[in-house]
Amino acid sequence: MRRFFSLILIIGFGFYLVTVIGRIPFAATGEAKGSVGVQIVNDTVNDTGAANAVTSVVVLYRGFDTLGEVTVLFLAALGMSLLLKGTEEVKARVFDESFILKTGSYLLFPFIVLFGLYIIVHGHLTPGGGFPGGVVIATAFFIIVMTSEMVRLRENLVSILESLAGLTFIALGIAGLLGTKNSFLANFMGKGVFNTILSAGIIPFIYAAIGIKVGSELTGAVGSMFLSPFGKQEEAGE
Amino acid sequence: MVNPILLIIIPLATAFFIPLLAIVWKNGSRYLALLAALANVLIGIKLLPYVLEKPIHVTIAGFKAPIGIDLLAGPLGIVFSLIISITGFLVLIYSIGYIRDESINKYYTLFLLLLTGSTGMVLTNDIFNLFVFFEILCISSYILVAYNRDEHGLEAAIKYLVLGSVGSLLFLIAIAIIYLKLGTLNMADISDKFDALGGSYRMMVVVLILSGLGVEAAIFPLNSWLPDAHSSAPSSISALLSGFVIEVALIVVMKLVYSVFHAMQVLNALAVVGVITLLVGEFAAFRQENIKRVLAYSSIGQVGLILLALSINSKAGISAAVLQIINHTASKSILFLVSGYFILKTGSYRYSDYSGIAKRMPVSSLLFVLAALSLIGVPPFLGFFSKLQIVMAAAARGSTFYVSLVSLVLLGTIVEGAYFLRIAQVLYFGRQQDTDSGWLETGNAAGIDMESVGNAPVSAVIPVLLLGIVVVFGFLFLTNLNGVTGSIAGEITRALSLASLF
Amino acid sequence: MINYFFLLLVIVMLGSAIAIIFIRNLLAAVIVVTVVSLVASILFIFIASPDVAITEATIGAALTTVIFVLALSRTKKKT
Amino acid sequence: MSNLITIENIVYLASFGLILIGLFIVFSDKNLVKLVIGLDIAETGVNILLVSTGYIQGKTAPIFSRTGLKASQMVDPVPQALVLTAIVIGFGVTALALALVVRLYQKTGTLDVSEIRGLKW
Repeated sequence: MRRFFSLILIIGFGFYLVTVIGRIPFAATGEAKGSVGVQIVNDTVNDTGAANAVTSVVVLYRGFDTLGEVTVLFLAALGMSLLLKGTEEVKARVFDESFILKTGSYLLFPFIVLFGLYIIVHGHLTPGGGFPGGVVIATAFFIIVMTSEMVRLRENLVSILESLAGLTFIALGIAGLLGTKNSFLANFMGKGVFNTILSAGIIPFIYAAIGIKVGSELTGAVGSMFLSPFGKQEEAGE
Repeated sequence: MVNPILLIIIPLATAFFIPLLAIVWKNGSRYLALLAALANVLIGIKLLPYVLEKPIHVTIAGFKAPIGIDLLAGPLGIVFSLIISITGFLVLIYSIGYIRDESINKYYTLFLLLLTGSTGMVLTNDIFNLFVFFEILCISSYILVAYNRDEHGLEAAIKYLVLGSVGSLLFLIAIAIIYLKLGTLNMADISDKFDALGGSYRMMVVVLILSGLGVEAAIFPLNSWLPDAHSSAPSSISALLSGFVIEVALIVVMKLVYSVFHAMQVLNALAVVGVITLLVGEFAAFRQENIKRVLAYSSIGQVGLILLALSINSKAGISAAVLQIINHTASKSILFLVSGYFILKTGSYRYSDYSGIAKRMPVSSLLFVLAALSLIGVPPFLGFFSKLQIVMAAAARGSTFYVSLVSLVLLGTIVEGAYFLRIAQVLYFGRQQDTDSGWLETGNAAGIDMESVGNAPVSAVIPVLLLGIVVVFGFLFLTNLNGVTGSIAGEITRALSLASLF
Repeated sequence: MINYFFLLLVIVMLGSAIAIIFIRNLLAAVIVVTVVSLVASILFIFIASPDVAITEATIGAALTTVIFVLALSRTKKKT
Repeated sequence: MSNLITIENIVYLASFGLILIGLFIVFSDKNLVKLVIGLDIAETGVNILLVSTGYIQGKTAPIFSRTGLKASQMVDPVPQALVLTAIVIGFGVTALALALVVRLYQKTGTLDVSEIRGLKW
């Protein structure tokens, strides 16, 4: 019964969506309406000095959204650790770790972190950047936590990193507010040589902060889903 | 002049800073959060005179309006961020004594992010940025609803989360249509180009945004989450959720409908929906026994009234609605904050268990009754004047449509009066033997020392008293208030345009 | 020609999404969601958005699956 | 027939299909985890729709690393930035929803919506 009504509701909604949006021919619009995107893609190299226009939009043109977005992740991680705290007694690992698995994960760890950092610092040159890079770094930690009993994530450490990265983001923004452009998040540094790592002013720095923040937030969020993520620290902490 | 962006940045940075502070000073977040809210109040007061003359337009990252994100701090933005930060500040004072469990740092972080999200929603002038702040607001309220981690709270939070997420999906679809057709996200720019859009697209955008934000604004068919969510959150949080979260969502929706989408054709439908919301809320409240559910349903009723007033399509109506929002914020916060201590002291949610509590908690009970009277609309409280203005604004339209809606509102008011007076009667004249049958001895989970049963602690009474002053003596400042609400009404009814920003 | 390949991908994606309605085993459903996300990330590459594709693949496909699987392992009946 | 199979139509098919299937799962399924899965699928659909708003046929990604590319050959970067935001927000909501579900499961021992009193909507 419930399925039947849902089906009717969904078909109705779908019909409405298709009849209205389905008529918009999108693949050739863009220029015709003089959208902000066209202006941005024309000006981005001059304005920001970043080779990747998506990055310049994410970090500068719409950097305020990105600040909100890392806040959402921050909230999710916080909420998860609040909700799941002390839910289950500390349990043994899901599987017994073998020597090879442990050593292998230790060997892999620095490379995965390095790869994550590479993705982050090249965010303004190539696809990628803070979000995927942060995920990669978080993954490195999960591999260690999953395979090795000795390593425990310290919840405090994760949240310190998270806070510091968030405050760095805001501090860079406020520096723009105090600078000559007098606008939050304005690019107050020089643009540098186009298409090199230290180009594009504050973009690499903000993206690094985003990367660290996203990485630590995801570590915290997924970590609190693990059976015994933070070990005994959890009972003592807070 | 202060940059209005600080209104968003200060609570956000404080929220990020709290985990660091917690390491060196465990309870420091209490006072830090208070400071942040106080700073917002001061900035808001300082900015108010400026924005009443001319809205402040702030660009972010130094890019001009349609390209980058911008904020528009008009009378609406600043007055609402003042409402948010003042309520937040007072509830933070209340929380000092009320929130005593071990995760207080998380509580204050979430609290500040709730303030950030709602302040951002009223200040931003970019529709996707609005979506981001909407998400911050929603997610922090989902978590706060489940803060007690009991079964009710978790159920309510899941229900709220599912409805809210579906709402934000619809909102995103609307943004996609807007960007697809207009190529811009700036509200003023959208407003300039919107009328050139085909009728079906316009209707769809308005419908999607109304139903997306309508979940948070508790408009009638979308408000089934509200009674559960508001009644299972900690009382201090219920005060915020009922006090300004719904109103912020509502006023932002109406701002979009009026000044960005110019969708006057939906206003009549919205007025009807408002009256239905009101009647549903008031009649459901009448049947409840749990005091927090009574208050939550009463909030639905009030939101219906505010929605009706906002849909009258005249400056007088909107101005009256804003006055009613101020009254509702103050009164409903008092009611929730006081009932929080009723519940804590008696360990019971049923208001019939509170018989004669007025002898034990005279100040709180008195303020509870005064706030209830103001919500009903008894003179000379603020609520009387706001309801009077709403009725007058509806009558001024002169059509039978509005007159009949207003008569239904009066019916709702009678019901409202009935259940509030019933509670007041229990508080003051409840049967004496109930006190002897030992309701005072019933335990409570919060670990309050039962020896100290008496009036609520000072930290709880001060904010309630301050809010009480607004409700009781608000009418003395009616002309000032009307000036402010009038300029908000002016801002909402005027169509935004990009040219006027520079 | 590329369009037909594209269409095939979308059919696979929608097919897996519809399959979720009927799958009772939650773990299987989660794996099928990963298929949806991965196909979506291939789609993103086709419509010239590598940034989104990378993010969708890492967050949408990988991390979401991890978190679903962990959640499922916490909601198993205690034996 | 073949003029129907354009990238445009296929993208619409994908996004509308996912949105509708996802919402159908949300409204009809009784299992809380599947409800969250439904939200996730619908979000993916909306993301595809949003990305497609910036797509212009025959143009490349807006990255200037390769020399010789001109701005006029590139697609609109703004929707891509929006979708990055939307994906991350979607992940946050999904993770939080799962945390709530896990916690509720530990309180009530069930994932079935109809067995949980307060969730019958």
